[in-house]
Amino acid sequence: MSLPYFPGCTLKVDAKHFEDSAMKVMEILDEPLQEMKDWICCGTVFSMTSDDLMLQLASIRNLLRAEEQDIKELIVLCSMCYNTLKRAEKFITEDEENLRKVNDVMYKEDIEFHGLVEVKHLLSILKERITFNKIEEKTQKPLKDFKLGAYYGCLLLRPEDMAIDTFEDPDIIENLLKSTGADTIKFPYRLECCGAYQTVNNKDVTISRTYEIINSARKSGCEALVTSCPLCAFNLDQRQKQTAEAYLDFKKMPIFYFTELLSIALGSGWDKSWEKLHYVDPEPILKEKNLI
Amino acid sequence: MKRIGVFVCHCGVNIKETVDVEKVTVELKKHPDITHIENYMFMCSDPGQNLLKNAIKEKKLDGVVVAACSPTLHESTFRNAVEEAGLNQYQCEIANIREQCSWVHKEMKDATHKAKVIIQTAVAKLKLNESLSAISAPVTRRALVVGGGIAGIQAAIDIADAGYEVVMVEKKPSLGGHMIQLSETFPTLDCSQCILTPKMVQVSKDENVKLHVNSEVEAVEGYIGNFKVKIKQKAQLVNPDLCNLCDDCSDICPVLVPDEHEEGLAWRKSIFIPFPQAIPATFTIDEDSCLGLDPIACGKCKDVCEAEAINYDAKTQIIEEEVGAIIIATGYDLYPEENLAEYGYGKYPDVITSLQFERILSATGPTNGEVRRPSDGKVPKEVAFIHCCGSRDPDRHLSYCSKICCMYSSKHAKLYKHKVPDGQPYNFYIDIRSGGKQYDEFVQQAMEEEELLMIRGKVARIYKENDKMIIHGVDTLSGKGVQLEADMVVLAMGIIPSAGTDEFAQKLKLNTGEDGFMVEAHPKLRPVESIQAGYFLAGTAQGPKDIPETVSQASGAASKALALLSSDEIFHSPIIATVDTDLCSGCGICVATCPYDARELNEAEGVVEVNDILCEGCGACISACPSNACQQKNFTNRQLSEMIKIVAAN
Amino acid sequence: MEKFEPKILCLLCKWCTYSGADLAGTSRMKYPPNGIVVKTLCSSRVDAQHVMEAFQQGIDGVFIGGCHPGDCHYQTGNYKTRRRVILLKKTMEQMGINPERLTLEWISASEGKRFARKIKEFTSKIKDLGPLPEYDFTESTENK
Amino acid sequence: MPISLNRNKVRNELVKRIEEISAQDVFQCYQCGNCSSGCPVIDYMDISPNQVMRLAQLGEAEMILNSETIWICATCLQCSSRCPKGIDVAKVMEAVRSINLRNRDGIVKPDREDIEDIDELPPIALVSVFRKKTG
Ligand SMILES: Cc1cc2nc3c(=O)[nH]c(=O)nc-3n(C[C@H](O)[C@H](O)[C@H](O)COP(=O)(O)OP(=O)(O)OC[C@H]3O[C@@H](n4cnc5c(N)ncnc54)[C@H](O)[C@@H]3O)c2cc1C
Ligand SMILES: Cc1cc2nc3c(=O)[nH]c(=O)nc-3n(C[C@H](O)[C@H](O)[C@H](O)COP(=O)(O)OP(=O)(O)OC[C@H]3O[C@@H](n4cnc5c(N)ncnc54)[C@H](O)[C@@H]3O)c2cc1C
Ligand code: SF4
Ligand code: SF4
Ligand code: SF4
Ligand code: SF4
Ligand code: SF4
Ligand code: SF4
Ligand code: SF4
Ligand code: SF4
Repeated sequence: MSLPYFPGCTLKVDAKHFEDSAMKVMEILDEPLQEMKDWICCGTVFSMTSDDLMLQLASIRNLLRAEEQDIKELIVLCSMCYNTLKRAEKFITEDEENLRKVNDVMYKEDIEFHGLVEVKHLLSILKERITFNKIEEKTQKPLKDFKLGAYYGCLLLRPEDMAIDTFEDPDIIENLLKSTGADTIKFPYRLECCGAYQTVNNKDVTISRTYEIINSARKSGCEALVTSCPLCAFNLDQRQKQTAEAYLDFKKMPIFYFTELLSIALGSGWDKSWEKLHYVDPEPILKEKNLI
Repeated sequence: MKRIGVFVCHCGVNIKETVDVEKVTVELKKHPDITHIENYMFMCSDPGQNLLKNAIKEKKLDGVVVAACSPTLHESTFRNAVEEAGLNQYQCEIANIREQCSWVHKEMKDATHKAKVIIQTAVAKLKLNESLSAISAPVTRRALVVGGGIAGIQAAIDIADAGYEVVMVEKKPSLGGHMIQLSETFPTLDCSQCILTPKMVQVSKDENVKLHVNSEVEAVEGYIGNFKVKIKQKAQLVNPDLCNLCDDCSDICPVLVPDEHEEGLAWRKSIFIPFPQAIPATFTIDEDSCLGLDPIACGKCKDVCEAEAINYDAKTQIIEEEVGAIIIATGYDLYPEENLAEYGYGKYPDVITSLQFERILSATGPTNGEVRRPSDGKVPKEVAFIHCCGSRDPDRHLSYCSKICCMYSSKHAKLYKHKVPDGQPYNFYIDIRSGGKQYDEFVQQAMEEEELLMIRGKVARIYKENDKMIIHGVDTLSGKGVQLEADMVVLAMGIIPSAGTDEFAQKLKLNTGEDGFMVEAHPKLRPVESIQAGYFLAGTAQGPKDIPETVSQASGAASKALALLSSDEIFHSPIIATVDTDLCSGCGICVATCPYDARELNEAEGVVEVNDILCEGCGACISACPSNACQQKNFTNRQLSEMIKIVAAN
Repeated sequence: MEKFEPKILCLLCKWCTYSGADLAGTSRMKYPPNGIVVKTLCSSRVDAQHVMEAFQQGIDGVFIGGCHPGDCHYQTGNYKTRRRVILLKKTMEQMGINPERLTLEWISASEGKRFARKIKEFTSKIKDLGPLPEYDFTESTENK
Repeated sequence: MPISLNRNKVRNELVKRIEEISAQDVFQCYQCGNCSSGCPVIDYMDISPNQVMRLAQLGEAEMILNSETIWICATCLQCSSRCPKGIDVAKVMEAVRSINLRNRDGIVKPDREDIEDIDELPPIALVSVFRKKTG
């Protein structure tokens, strides 16, 4: 059976390698992903105002589409989409009043929404449904001697009630990577925000965040960082260019999506086309570790 | 028929202003149940009371209703007056026409009418009141003290000094509690051991004190003045009378476990003495870690003990004691550090708790009083003290202020500077709580003379980089984030009731609050008594406090207990439940409703009996009884019905 | 027609609500005079029989006041009252008496303001409900 | 200039509006500073998150509305997850932003030239910044 998943816009453009690798990995794990139909932008950020329902509708509408397609569990790859959709799910399931309001607002569309879709991050699926043991069994090319830092950022963990793991000291990504034979290092900045959308008009902010986060990882002994969010990936990877310009002592570090590394470990390999979607070239380190 | 007199008070103008007392007097004169009625300006004054007394004599009254202020104010005044005039005090009822009438209504017409109704309900009740006298029971003149920290020690000494026997129960192998772990104590910085050990010795030498260590209270039966206590004492594998402290046994014992007294900063053996001045002075075996207690599994200690003090066959004992009063002094523990994941306790050896730091400062501690950090023994040149760890965080941790940590953290900074003169202490705080004699001076002196830098703001995250602890904080006063590299971090953990307090309280049916601390009978006026009669509270078992406050409260609890122990009998309100054995079907429904176990089914007779002393008179059983067999003295069903009839009729 | 002034019986626990009512008095808060207080040592003393008696005698509303959950002077009395009131309301419903004529409020000794407010609210609610309809109690009280 | 206080100013309409939009009670804040100490971008703010809360308590909503801080906030929710009083500080930030935005005072214009590397930016960055910062 295939698992319905929500890609989100960035995975179709700048983070194709994320989607690609995830599809390959899930194929190998016998739970292929199937893109849901008629999805729209997740909204990217969950509006935190409490007085205007309209701002919530983009994400809710996706859940509605999913429900129409009889999807019970909707899988998300991108942390930001996860956060937005999960919060939309919580918004409607936590209070019946909210569900009623949503139906009222959308009455013209002649639909009945029940709020039955559960949003799940792919990491949770790997942990709970596939299990890390199975991943360990299926690993063909262990990521031996590869010192990796898992970078969670904000949106997988906050707010606390929808965190995919314990929110102050998670280790779901570390455990996943360990099951493929990698060494993981819990570096101090692994839960710190990368600056998110400030990258657009407050580039300085993100550059300094990138500097701090990557330095912290390097000092702790990480050789590369692993993430699950295209915005984190952009800030931590593409922004290294400007970071290096701004800070003369800065040393670059490759950034991966967790699925890229899984793909290598599980035997579906490294796709050459992924390389150009990275700013810091990941191939040298992969070669050094005998992974490609 | 009772001859009832009614006295309506003006309370100056307080009542008269809204209640037409004349009209009330005139109209109620005709009431068939009222023999005499008059009104007066101040009933509680001496002339007012005389008026009442004279009327009782002259009009031969056998019941009195005073229509005045709330019974909480002057019920006892008037009941005493009535007794002086030769009536039983329960033949006096108060009609509350001030707090619940004249003061809360505007219209004179309404208030006057309501006053009349209130008076009539009082008359209706009084008509059926019985004359009662207080119930008495003998008192066992001994006290039980649970917990051997400074609170328990002080209470035990006070009671023993007054000449009464004390049974003391401590669950650990030695007296001392947390205070024995402390280095020097604020606000005067005297050495904790130096002031505590003489008291511990005093307890052990006092003939009036019977000390049971390694023991816990298993069950308590009975009631105020007459408790029967079962104490469970762990097997005494080392006989304290024979052990001569030679230390041969622990030398040979192969087992190493973290030393509780040193807060895990050192190791001890399975057979050990908690600390050199322990009372009782003896080695003990910690059964949990010992390899086997039989010669096959290990038996090394027994082999070397020349004094033959070790006996592996010793068994757990149940000791029974009878006491009249119980003092609860079970103390506190630190809030679990693991709950503050963002501070990295357990992950980084140089992030330590405040109690660990006390041990590091202590001359008898793991570093012999030199300030050295756990990871590598280096002298830390910069130390961050973080206040409010777990405290004042209703969302995720404890809602309350732990009260002592501001003071001990300032003390820590100070003592640290004394030992490391070129060191720099930083205290991250939210507010400084230093109320107390010489307390704020103590804190200010630390800032002025000891170069302590206070930073106002909570710390968000602590992590290690190279061999420094990096602290991310804020200085809310300047509005700037601050970042600090320190060699060591001390967490001022909040305090919580000691482990097991919950179950202990449940066993004894004592009330604990939302925060788990023991609840006092009244926060201001009865702070050392429990709501449950015969139980008294001392020290941190009741709430966070420092040593001076603990000692005052312990002495307070002791003197309250002494007041009880020094009387031959105790008296108890006679407003209790009774059973009409003719009506009682023995169904037992009431037995389960009683919160005080005051009712017991007499199987032979098939009826329920009430223990007069245990019954607190709540009345829950009465309303539960399906057979109308159960009554409450002076609150009988009939009395309530009569009062309701009056309300309905008007 | 004369304005309807309901008769209200207030059964108050001595330790909390009764003292709360006293506090309302000392603070000179004003509230309607319809309620007459009968003090009990604990709200758990309140008997179903008394409440039914009150309605039978023509009292329009019964207000029971007890300590907040967890604060009962007698440990658990107020929980018993809560259970009893739930049952009572069911019985009232079966008998055709509007269960809103009975209320149980948690009011502590320090909540004078709350007492005054609750009494005001209850009095006006009973005013809205109007006088207790005539009802034949004989049937239900027979088996008492 | 001192902040002038009077009873009409404390809990004024604008502050109430912030509370309403955010569904948070700003008066619960006891200024522990936990929000600020965890904030990853405090160095770029003109007033710290705890000062935002404080100014709201003082009725100085205008000062918050005109601050840089609200636009620098990255909605990382660190403050919200740490506040001992359970205040969702990020929601307060959002409320202030949205009051500005509803007045059409966005800080970013979609057509602004200063988004220099608009071609490189992933959609996720653009969409989110537009949702947070355009009026
Ligand atoms: C780091 C730190 C530094 C401090 N510094 C100072 C200072 O400088 N000055 C100052 O005034 N105060 C200071 N204090 C406070 C001081 O420690 C306490 O006020 C005092 O120790 C409280 O004594 P206690 O007897 O109430 O409790 P405890 O010392 O906790 O004693 C309770 C005793 O009861 C025993 N017990 C618990 N439950 C049971 C049971 N069910 N049955 C039998 N026994 C039981 C325990 O084993 C323990 O021995 C400090 C506290 C800390 C944490
Ligand atoms: C504004 C204010 C508000 C307060 N509010 C609270 C509160 O809400 N809650 C709370 O818990 N506490 C409160 N307190 C504190 C409280 O008032 C005190 O804790 C308490 O009253 C102290 O009682 P006392 O008996 O020690 O002293 P006092 O009340 O001062 O009594 C001392 C008595 O001794 C008499 N006296 C003095 N010298 C002699 C002498 N030489 N010979 C004979 N008689 C003498 C005095 O005339 C007086 O009657 C408040 C205090 C203040 C100032
Ligand atoms: S008895 Fe009560 S009501 Fe009468 S004067 Fe005294 S205080 Fe006032
Ligand atoms: S060897 Fe015997 S006497 Fe010596 S300390 Fe041990 S138990 Fe005591
Ligand atoms: S018997 Fe137990 S206490 Fe004695 S030496 Fe062996 S392990 Fe230690
Ligand atoms: S005493 Fe000080 S450090 Fe302790 S909880 Fe209270 S304010 Fe915080
Ligand atoms: S009145 Fe209360 S305490 Fe007394 S027997 Fe009845 S239930 Fe127990
Ligand atoms: S409930 Fe009444 S009848 Fe039943 S045992 Fe108790 S007193 Fe007797
Ligand atoms: S963390 Fe919460 S309580 Fe503390 S300053 Fe910030 S908003 Fe206020
Ligand atoms: S949500 Fe905004 S204010 Fe709060 S910590 Fe993150 S960036 Fe700072």
